[in-house]
Amino acid sequence: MKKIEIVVDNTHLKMVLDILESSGVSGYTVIKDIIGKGDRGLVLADEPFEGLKNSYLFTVCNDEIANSVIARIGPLLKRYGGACMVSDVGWLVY
Amino acid sequence: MKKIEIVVDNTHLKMVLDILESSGVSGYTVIKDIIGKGDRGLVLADEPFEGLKNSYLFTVCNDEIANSVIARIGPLLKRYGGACMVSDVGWLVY
Amino acid sequence: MKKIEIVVDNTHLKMVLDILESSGVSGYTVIKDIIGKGDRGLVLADEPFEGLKNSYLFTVCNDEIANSVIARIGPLLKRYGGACMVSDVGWLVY
Amino acid sequence: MHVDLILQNILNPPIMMFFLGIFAALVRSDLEIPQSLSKLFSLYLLIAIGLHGGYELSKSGISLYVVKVLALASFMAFLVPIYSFFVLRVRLDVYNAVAIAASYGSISAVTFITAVSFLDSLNLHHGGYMVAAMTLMESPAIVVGLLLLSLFARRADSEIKWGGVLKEALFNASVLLLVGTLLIGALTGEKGWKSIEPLFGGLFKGMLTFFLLDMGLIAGKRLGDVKKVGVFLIAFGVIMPIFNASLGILLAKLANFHTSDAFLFSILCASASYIAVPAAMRMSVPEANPSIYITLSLAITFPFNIAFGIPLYYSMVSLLWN
Amino acid sequence: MHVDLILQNILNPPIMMFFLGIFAALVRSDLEIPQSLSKLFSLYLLIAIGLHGGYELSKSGISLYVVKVLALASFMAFLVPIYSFFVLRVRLDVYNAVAIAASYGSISAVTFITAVSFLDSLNLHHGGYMVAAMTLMESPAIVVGLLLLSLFARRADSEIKWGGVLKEALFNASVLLLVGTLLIGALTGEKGWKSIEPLFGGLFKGMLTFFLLDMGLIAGKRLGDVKKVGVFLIAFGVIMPIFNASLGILLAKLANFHTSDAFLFSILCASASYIAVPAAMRMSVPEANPSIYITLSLAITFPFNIAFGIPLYYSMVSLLWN
Amino acid sequence: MHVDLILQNILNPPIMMFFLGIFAALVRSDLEIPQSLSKLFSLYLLIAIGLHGGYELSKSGISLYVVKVLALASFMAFLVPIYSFFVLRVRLDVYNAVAIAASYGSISAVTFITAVSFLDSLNLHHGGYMVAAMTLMESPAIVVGLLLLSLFARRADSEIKWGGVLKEALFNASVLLLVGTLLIGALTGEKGWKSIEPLFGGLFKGMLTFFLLDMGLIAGKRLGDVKKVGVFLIAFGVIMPIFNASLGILLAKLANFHTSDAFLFSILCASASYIAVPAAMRMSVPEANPSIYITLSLAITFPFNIAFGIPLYYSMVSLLWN
Ligand SMILES: Nc1ncnc2c1ncn2[C@@H]1O[C@H](COP(=O)(O)O)[C@@H](O)[C@H]1O
Ligand SMILES: Nc1ncnc2c1ncn2[C@@H]1O[C@H](COP(=O)(O)O)[C@@H](O)[C@H]1O
Ligand SMILES: Nc1ncnc2c1ncn2[C@@H]1O[C@H](COP(=O)(O)O)[C@@H](O)[C@H]1O
Ligand code: NA
Ligand code: NA
Ligand code: NA
Repeated sequence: MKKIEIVVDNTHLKMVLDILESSGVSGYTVIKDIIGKGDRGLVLADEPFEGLKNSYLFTVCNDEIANSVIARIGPLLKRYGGACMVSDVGWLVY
Repeated sequence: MKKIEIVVDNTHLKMVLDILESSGVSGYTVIKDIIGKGDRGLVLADEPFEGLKNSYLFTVCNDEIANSVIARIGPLLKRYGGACMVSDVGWLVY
Repeated sequence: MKKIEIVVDNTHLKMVLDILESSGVSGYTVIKDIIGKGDRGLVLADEPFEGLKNSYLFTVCNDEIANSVIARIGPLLKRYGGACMVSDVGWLVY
Repeated sequence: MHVDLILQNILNPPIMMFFLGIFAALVRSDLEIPQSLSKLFSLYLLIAIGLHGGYELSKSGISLYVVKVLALASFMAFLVPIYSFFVLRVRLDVYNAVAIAASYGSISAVTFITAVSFLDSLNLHHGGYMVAAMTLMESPAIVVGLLLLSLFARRADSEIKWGGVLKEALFNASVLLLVGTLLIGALTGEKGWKSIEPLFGGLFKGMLTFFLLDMGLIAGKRLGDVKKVGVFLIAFGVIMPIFNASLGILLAKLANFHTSDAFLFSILCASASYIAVPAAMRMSVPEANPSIYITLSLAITFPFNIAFGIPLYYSMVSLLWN
Repeated sequence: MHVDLILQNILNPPIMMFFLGIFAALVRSDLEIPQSLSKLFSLYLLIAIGLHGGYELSKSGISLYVVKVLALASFMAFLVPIYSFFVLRVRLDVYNAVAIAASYGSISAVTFITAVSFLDSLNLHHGGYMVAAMTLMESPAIVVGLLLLSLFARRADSEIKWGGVLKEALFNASVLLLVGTLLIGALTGEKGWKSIEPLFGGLFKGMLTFFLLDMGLIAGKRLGDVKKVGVFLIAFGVIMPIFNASLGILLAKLANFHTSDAFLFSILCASASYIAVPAAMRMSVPEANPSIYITLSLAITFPFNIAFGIPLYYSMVSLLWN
Repeated sequence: MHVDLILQNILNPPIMMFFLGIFAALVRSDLEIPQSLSKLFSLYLLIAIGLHGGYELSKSGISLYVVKVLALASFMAFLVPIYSFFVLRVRLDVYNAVAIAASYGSISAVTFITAVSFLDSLNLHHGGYMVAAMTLMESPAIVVGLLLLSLFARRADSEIKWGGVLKEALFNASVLLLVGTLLIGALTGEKGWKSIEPLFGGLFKGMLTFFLLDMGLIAGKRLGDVKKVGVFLIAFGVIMPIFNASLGILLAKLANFHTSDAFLFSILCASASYIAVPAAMRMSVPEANPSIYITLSLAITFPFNIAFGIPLYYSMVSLLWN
């Protein structure tokens, strides 16, 4: 299985989650109001304007869904900023 | 080394940590009150009832301990819900 | 690309970030006030003294930078406590 | 029930803020109240009601009448979950029936506090022992629920961890704070109360107003889940409180309660827990679906009681007592 | 402007705490105020000013004068972003010009509230309708900004999602809270206000004091970014508020406003939004750089208005009215 | 010491809430107070005591007596960590001895504030300069500690980063807030204080009550670590405060302090830091074990002073002064 990790600002978090859901992932996990530094500079957790703060999220899904998610997330992050990582992971099925 | 990542609700967090400790992991890291969506639906970070909120945690341990943790975590997550991932990771020993 | 994950107390967080920046990583992500247990015992998220609380952070960078970061982080964690993991990860370039 | 009583209740800042919160949730406003502020308000209200109740008790002492009130409160706390369980079994499996019955057997402190503030706005006052009665009614339903479970469920590992459950029943945040502050209020008496009255007395209604905005947001977000709950349970969430309140009022009449006490007692009977009991249920009845039992008490019964229950039960009491 | 007016303004706990916060940020003290407390203070201040304004409205009613005030407020909310846009276009691209113009067309509630507390310290009072005027001036600039964008920008996907933008303009936290609490304050009247006055009236200035410490910390942390903003924009951030206030005062004089109302109106014209408008801009004008438009209104115009704008505009009004 | 003095102290809502918090931690109740609320309370108390102290100073001015008080306070802040260090060296390594000695040389603002509220409940008042004295006593111990370290430790990289340490000593949150609000309180005087008194004066004891519940929870959670600390250090954590207080009282008697000032001075000598000094120590003495020095001041000395120290030192002062 693939684990896709994304950092994106709160303004565009909903768009990302919509992409995940419509791509058919079985779930996701989000950690809000994190601190980050990247091309857009330093983003603190206590910006007065909430929409600028970053969230971190990950989803675990099969390779096929992962490819479709990545294809759709790319342009979004290109336009609005953000980061995306992909790695292999074992998913405990019980 | 193996990295085991788990998402579980606060009600059962203590059980999971007990399993980790009694399996002999050298440590763990927990992030509380995260947001998640899975089979049990959407879990927000501001549920009035704390026990329903999700926590994310990970532990790094050797393969043997990892197997024992996974064997014991499985039934628990099956019964109460939650998610578990396993991956390979390098652990900096200094 | 390599993903380096670090847990360190708030007192020494700035030192770690300085190492990252001066090693040339393109960015990092920090989650503050997490809970952890390791050699130094249990660290809660609500210590009255902020400097004792743990932060979790990760950075994604190429192998060369990763090696330099690890070489410089090691002695620091040895002295002050903390944990560090390294893994392989795909980095979405758009 | 006179229309002015409904208006009298609704034209109050706390109640209107509750509706503003629901409205904000429904139009998906970005208005958000951080979790730690919810905690601030709810801790404040519990502490305030406890300290004030304790101070009132230190003035009034514990009479036979008080003992009677407390006894009846305990009785209802055991009775309500039992008959609720059998009503619920008509449609539900044992697990969900237990969890819901236990919620309705217990109480909602915010509903009680809102009712107290309604009384205040009518210049009526209540005895400090009513806070003690509320405290007594929090936990018995948990025990009753688990007894019902062990009687009617055929679980593989049916042995319940009674230790954990009893600890939760005795020492959960709300019971511990209420018992503790009642004692502190009673022991420190007039002098103690005067020194903290500006915070815990003067600001009471304002803080309730702030908190009900938050509760409105929380309840409003859950309104979407209501349809999943089904018609039977929605009806249960409205009719059961009315029935419980009516029964409470009847017994209060027989036991010759004062008007205000009877009204507050009816509120305790009518309200349902959405924190303490769910915490115990999630632990011991994982088979039950929390999004059903929490949605029911939080998004249906709580708003109903706040908006319509309070004037309804009050006018029932007024009718019978005058 | 008399020096005592500046002192009169600065020798106030809220303003001095603001400078203490800036100082703490500059010396990199470990003083930190958690985000949820910022929320507590800002929610409190919005609710307090709304409930109080609504209560005042319930006493005064809505006269022709009030309608005139509201009309002029709306007029300025449409006018300011338009001319600001053309001034900004001298040096900036369309996207950043739109975002900044929209910020300055809208208002900053904290600046308004600080001005109200300045009036209070002079024992002057304002009409509740000024809160309504503030609310009316929050959102038009968003709409104007996006109209300017669709006129002047040649974007590939130039169609703006008007649905989302209008929703944001109508139901963002601040507008929703202000409209809601104005209504609640007006509907619950004297009795409602009295019951919550200890929290929402009595503590007002203290809470503002606490909050401005926080705002000082936040603004101080951004001071480092000011140099990135460039001389043109720094000048804009100081001169534009003075110009907007002057124009506002002139129109208020022509329209025969009361002194206090004219002063508060000038503050509304002079202040710039750093939350609601940026939220809309980040969504619809991602090409604009938020660290420019937020730094400008938060780290330049906000402190300028708080420290110098308030006494300056007040003395301008005093000169013209006496 | 009369038993009533102990009761007088303990039968106060703040102290009883502290014990309720400890009790909740011991029975592992799920009662939790989010970190941001702890921050709210501690920021509030520092600001309130600072603003009020500054206002009192603006009334009294700075006399020779005040200078004497401040001088003696500074003297003790240098002396206490020195002799504490040598006492601790009997059993501990240099690093832990330095860290603990520095903690006891500094002060605990919450202990001081609780003592102020004890005085208030006896209708006794203190001079604003005592807040200045407290502020002066916060940081010297850090410097003394590091001097001791450079004298007695043989570290490889023994050069201490004095820049960082002095910055921490001067601009840590607590010193910065106290100095800042003392100044603001003094500069804005009567008018300033009156405008914010409802928040920072009236609610003071209530907020302390709320905060001590939290402190009880925090201290209670650490009680489990006490056994790891060992008998020698537990004894140190109780006897050292008594010794420091006694010495303080003696010097205060020689210097002819007023009764209330002598009492508060003894509290400052007796109390130990668990935030500012640990922050500096963790940075410059990583070899020392924070769970020892924090547990000692937070879970032993703090509760001891709150519950027994306050009446004990007060009765010692009463004996000597009357
Ligand atoms: N190399 C990186 N490693 C880890 N996190 C990153 C990295 N680059 C960017 N991020 C995260 O992604 C967020 C947005 O990145 P950007 O849009 O480039 O500013 C940053 O605030 C960081 O939280
Ligand atoms: N596919 C997934 N990817 C990431 N997180 C997941 C996934 N599935 C479940 N989770 C997390 O695990 C929690 C519990 O899952 P569940 O019990 O299936 O509702 C969810 O709230 C998510 O936080
Ligand atoms: N084996 C481990 N797995 C996950 N996290 C760990 C592990 N060991 C240590 N940590 C984290 O690193 C922090 C510092 O570790 P230590 O300095 O060993 O106490 C702990 O509080 C944990 O958050
Ligand atoms: Na009930
Ligand atoms: Na404006
Ligand atoms: Na001391």
